Amino acid sequence: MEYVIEMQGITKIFPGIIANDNIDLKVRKGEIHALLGENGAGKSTLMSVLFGLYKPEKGKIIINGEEVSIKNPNDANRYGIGMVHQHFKLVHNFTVLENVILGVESVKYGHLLMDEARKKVIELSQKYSLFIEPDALISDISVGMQQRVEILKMLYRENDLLIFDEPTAVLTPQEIDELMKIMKDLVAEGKTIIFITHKLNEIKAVADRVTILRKGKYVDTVDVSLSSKETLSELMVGRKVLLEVEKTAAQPKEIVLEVKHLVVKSKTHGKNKVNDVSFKLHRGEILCIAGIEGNGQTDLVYALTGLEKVSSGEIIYKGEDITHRSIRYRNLKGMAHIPEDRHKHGLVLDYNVAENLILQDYYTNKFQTKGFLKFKKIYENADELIERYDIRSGSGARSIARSMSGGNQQKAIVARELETHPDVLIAVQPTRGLDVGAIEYIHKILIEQRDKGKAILLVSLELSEVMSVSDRILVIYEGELVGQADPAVVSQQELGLYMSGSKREVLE
Amino acid sequence: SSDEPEVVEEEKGYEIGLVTDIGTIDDKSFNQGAWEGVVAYAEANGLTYQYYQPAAASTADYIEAITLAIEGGAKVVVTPGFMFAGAIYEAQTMYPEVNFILLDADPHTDDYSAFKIESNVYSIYYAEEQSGFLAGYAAVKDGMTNLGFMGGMAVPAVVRFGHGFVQGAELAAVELDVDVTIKYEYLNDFAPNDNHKVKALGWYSEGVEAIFVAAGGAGLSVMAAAEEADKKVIGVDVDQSNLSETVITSAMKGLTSSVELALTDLYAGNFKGGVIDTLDVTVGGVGLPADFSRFTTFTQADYDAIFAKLVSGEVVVVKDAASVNDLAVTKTTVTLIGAE
Amino acid sequence: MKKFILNENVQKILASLTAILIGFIFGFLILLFAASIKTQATNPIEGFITIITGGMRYNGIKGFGIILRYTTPVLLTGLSVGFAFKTGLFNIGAAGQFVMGGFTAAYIAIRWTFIPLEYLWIVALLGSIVVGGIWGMISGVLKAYRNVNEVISSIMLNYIGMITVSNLVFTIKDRFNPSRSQVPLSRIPTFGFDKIFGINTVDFGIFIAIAVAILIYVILEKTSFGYELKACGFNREAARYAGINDKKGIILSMTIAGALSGLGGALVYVSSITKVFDQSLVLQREGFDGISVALLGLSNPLGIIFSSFFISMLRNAGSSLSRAGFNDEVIRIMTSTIIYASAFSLLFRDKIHKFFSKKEVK
Amino acid sequence: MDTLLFLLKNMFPYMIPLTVVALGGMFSERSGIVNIALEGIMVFGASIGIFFMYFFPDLLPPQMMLIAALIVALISGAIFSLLHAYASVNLKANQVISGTALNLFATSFHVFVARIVTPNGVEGVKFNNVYRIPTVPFFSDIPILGPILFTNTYITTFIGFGILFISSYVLFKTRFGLRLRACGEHPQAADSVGINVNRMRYIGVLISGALAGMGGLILIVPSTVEYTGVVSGYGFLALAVLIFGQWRPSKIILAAAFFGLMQTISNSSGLNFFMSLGIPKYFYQIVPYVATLIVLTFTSKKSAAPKAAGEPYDPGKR
Ligand SMILES: Nc1ncnc2c1ncn2[C@@H]1O[C@H](COP(=O)(O)OP(=O)(O)OP(=O)(O)O)[C@@H](O)[C@H]1O
Ligand SMILES: Nc1ncnc2c1ncn2[C@@H]1O[C@H](COP(=O)(O)OP(=O)(O)OP(=O)(O)O)[C@@H](O)[C@H]1O
Ligand SMILES: [Mg+2]
Ligand SMILES: [Mg+2]
Repeated sequence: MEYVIEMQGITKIFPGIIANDNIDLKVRKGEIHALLGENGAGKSTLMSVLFGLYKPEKGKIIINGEEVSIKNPNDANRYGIGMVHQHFKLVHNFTVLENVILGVESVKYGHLLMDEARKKVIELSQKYSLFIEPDALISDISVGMQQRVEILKMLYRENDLLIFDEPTAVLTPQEIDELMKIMKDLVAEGKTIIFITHKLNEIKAVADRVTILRKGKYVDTVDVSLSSKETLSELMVGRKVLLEVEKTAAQPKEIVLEVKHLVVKSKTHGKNKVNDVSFKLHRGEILCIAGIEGNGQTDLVYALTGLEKVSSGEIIYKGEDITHRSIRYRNLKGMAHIPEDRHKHGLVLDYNVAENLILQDYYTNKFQTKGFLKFKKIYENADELIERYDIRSGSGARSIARSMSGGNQQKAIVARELETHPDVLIAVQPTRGLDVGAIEYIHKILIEQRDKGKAILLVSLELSEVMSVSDRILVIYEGELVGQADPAVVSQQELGLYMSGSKREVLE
Repeated sequence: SSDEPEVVEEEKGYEIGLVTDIGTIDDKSFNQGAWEGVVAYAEANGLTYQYYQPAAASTADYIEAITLAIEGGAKVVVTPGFMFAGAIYEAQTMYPEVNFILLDADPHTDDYSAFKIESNVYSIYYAEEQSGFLAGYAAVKDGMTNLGFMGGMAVPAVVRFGHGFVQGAELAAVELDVDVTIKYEYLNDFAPNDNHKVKALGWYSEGVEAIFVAAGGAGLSVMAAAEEADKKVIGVDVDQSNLSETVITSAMKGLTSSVELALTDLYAGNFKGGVIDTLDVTVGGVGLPADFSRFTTFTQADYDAIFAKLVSGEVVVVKDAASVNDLAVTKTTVTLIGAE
Repeated sequence: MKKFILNENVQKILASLTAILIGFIFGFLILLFAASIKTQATNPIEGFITIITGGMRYNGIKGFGIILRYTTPVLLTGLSVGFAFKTGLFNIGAAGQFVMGGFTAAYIAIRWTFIPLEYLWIVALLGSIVVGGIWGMISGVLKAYRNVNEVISSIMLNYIGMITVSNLVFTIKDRFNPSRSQVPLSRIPTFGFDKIFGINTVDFGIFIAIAVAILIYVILEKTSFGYELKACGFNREAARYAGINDKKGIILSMTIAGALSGLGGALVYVSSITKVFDQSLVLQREGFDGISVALLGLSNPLGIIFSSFFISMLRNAGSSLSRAGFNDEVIRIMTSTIIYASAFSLLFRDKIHKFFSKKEVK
Repeated sequence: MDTLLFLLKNMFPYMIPLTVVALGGMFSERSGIVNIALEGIMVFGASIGIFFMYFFPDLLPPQMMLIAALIVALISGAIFSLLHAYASVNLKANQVISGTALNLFATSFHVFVARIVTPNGVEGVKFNNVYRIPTVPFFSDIPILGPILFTNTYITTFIGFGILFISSYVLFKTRFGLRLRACGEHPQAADSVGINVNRMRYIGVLISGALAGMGGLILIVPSTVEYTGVVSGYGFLALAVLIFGQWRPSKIILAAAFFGLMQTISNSSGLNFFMSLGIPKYFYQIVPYVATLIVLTFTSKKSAAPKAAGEPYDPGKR
């Protein structure tokens, strides 16, 4: 059998952890090869080795039968390897066009020939139906469009092996479908794709074969068509996983949070980011705000948690108007928040795990007396949470947050927020980037909390999550609530209609 | 622990020490003038010499530097500048066997509560007001009526230069019956830079014909301005005519020669210990350089005449006015920019 | 032993010592070089001894006192810069805060005669803290509310402070006799140090400075307040998310940094020595020395206690170097070499680590 | 009117060196390296340039000589800045460290050498200042611009403008500029498309060294005939101008002009017009700094600082 890429016995060691332990990976020409594994299993590390970002301690890389050494991304490019990183590598204040051509510019005596490049890029984007605006700044475009830019970058370089590291975690269902189609087109064109994802549906939908890693070690490579989702997840986690969420019907109690005619004005353009939103959240229910990214969810959450100023309207929490209260006040009153952007808000990346785990209650008597931190308590707390939430990292409580894999960072945040024992938990994309095992766990916790009489406001782009976890769904479109649904009866299609603005109903 | 260093001192060391005030040894001003006197005398007589820079501008640091010089073998220490008054006040009794030459000051406590001069200290003052007077007189006599004065900082010696300058201009103005204006400002800086140049250019652009600049190295920037504006400069302390063609004359004070002379006296056994001298025109301590070629009408003869009047006391220059605005002038308008 | 050396803090210290060693070697080479071309009598060996004894070769125990005196203000400006670093800010404005604080203290100690003399110096110190704090706070407020880069605002405030003091000097001088400086009526007690080290050396100020350093250490590392400030420094958004008032954090950080520098000024101008203000428009060196001190001390308050002492040792050595026929620029070249060599710290630590962990494996 | 002309003319000696040095800083920061060593590099470049003039006073006709000295300053500034590049790029050190070290080193280096080479062992090194161009035929007669730009001028003024235009062209219209900016914004992104981040950063720092070295000499030459190894904080002011100018050439020149104008006003308190206003000198003295702060207060809301400036490049970091 002919392999485009063979990685043999790759070992990569980080201080305190063997991220890749003698891993093999064989990819056939023209296939979509999925890479599956829990958070921290070593997928990103393996791909970074292939892309020349890390130098492995051991192992070799064989391309088209020849052993090669890939010391940097430049080498990788030379061998036709391109990579879409989960955290996009795009220069935020450059235009789309500039980002696409960066590194392979057309020039005459060093002078940039932008018109020529623009023509080429537009041609490419039409050929693969990757719609872009060449002159828009990256910071102004949606995540979906950013991803298209990343794909265009690879195509513009005429790469043949394309690596996608968790490309779908940030996309809307529509965008995911679109991406799946693009991937299939690319393979049809003769490209080869390595595809990292935690979503078994996606693997089933597009991948030909899948390689599974567990805790840094190679487990197996199997044909997707021959394996069920259950076997895959079992291979990955090493035990049986519940893919369907088990839950009883909700028993909503009194209203704990009520939003009345909430408006958040935009600073840049005339349209309101959140426009006249009203809803009620009861104890003992999981209310989900569904919608396509960029429709005001972020600002709605910021307004509820106090990160952004409200222009008009009211937020009534436990009978009290907290519209203009501080973030701290809301926290103290029992509001917790799993933020959308874990690097921006969720963590102080330069603090260690223990320090991050007290970010919400360092000032309480649990962790300080008379202004002095109780370090013994802080580390005890960390050890306990690490144990309970299975947060994996190089040096336990003392690992710097920056060094943890994305999934484990997320677990740390979830652990911290739940430990404040909130009355209302606002969870934005709580399982983004998590493996199925971790997702299972978090979903279980959310339902547990609900059953204890807490109220949960879930904001998710993930339709399957929305459908399986929530008790009630509100759909947000262009800053307004346009539909209300019961997950037990509504179909994904119908939700999709609300989300895309094709259908709307008048609420209450 | 004190034995060892002493051995070293016996073997060598520097016999004449100078401790610099703020600023460096080549400040174009009192440090440099005094230092050149030390060098001249020491070189001529085969003596060792060294200068010491205090770590900071405080009485404690000055005393420390003086101590260092003495432990380094100095038998005589020269301290230029009025800032040393407090340090010498203490050092004179701490080191009775060492001689001190204190310039621009006499020893007193920092708070001016006690004045005392011991027999191992010779204090030298200069009559800068007479020197400035001569410069101002010459400039107006030479036909200039629009003048400027830039002082480095309002320290006593500089203030005296400026006040003398105004009075000299006034006398000439009265004699010629012309009206004279003088822009008058302290730079609060002794280093050359663009700010001073721009300031001077501004003055020149509004008609100032010559600026008397008593501000060490900052004078270089004023000279650069004068070259650009095609105007004149009056130098200070030493004959500065070699620095620029624009320097018509310089209000000199005999720093170098007086230090040299004091050292000569000392080694000849005639040290003027306990004496506070003011070197003025009568002893040739201050004056203008002998070259008058850069003036248009002012001549050596004019100079000699006015110089004689100063010597004889026919003309008296006030040196301790509280402010330049307190000087009694009628034909001269002084515009003080900022505070004095 | 191995465990000891593999400890991160120990490695940091070893790396700093290596940097100092390199600086000394370089300094010695410069002395040799200078000696080989200078005409006047020089003695490089003696010069070198002067340097490594911090000049105490000449002034012995008194020298030690003098070094402590130099240490006092730069310990505080170093703390000021280091504290700001720790909270994610670059306080390049120590010079301005120092001069404003110092002047305030001098003014109070000269003019506020209505306060009993035995308390006057304390009030003067408090005054310097307030005014230095305000000077730092301006940068903080501009940063927090108007997003003005603190580097540029503190550069501007350095000049404004310098000019302001130059103009205010007349308020503590006899206007009609510009030479007549006035000296503090009440000073920081010498605490008997003058008996040990001689007059004009160190006073109680050094204890104040060390106590403040320990206080800052405790605040930064042990308190929830320090936790908040550092969080603001590392990730302002995350701090906000956690309910910390990030604006307040930034303002407080700069205010504390300013107060530290301001107090540094007071410890000079109300000390047992007489240093008087003049009108000269020159930025005070203690402000910029603070940057060196903070860097050498790795911004750690305890490290800064040592680095400030070390820098002051060199300063004392510098002024004594004339005895060996050299000038103090040799010291400054050396200091810059040491600071530069501390940029190798990561590399040294790596080497030390590798060297010892290899041994451990065997 | 005369006063206005005077102010406009005399802002150039401030504006030109500040522009040149700030542009230098811009290249460095745009590549991701904060350069607080600008002050030291100015001192160093000016020092070597002046030593060159000192040792070879009559090597070339005046204007050629000045250009030669500027080139010497440029090269020495670039070489000196290598130290900063090495520490910041190869050693991944805190960029303030080497910056501070260089600042400290430069002045002492000048003094050290000056004491050795000058006859009396002093710090001040004299040079023959013959570089002023009193008038430029024809150009000097142009109304307004003539007196402002072409009388009593220095070629450095025109060199400064030349550098401005070249800088903005290079930064925005060339491959090099695009890549340099990418390194300062998102080095991981630049690296992933095969740009050698370290090399770009070296080049950025080298350009800053070259321009700062030359800027030092541009600052010193018109203002004195003797150099003592200080540039009076102009390196830090250039840093301020860089920030004020939002890291863009077009705004840097405006910021430098604004600061230069304010500085000129500050030193014009003795002019009749300003005297007639009756404002105390103190206010003139602080005007450049206070005005800058005020303007910044209203223009800083959006910071344009290169995102990655100041952080050592670490390929593994997200
Ligand atoms: N540069 C590094 N330094 C230290 N540890 C690292 C580094 N990079 C990765 N690791 C560790 O190596 C392990 C594997 O990480 P990797 O990012 O490859 O996981 P992953 O499979 O991509 O996980 P996820 O699904 O969360 O993205 C993790 O435990 C991580 O903490
Ligand atoms: N500075 C660092 N120190 C240690 N480890 C790091 C550092 N930066 C990144 N890493 C590790 O490098 C790995 C690769 O990063 P990458 O950006 O591919 O993230 P990822 O794990 O896929 O992230 P996510 O789970 O958020 O999608 C991460 O797993 C992370 O643990
Ligand atoms: Mg990963
Ligand atoms: Mg991941």
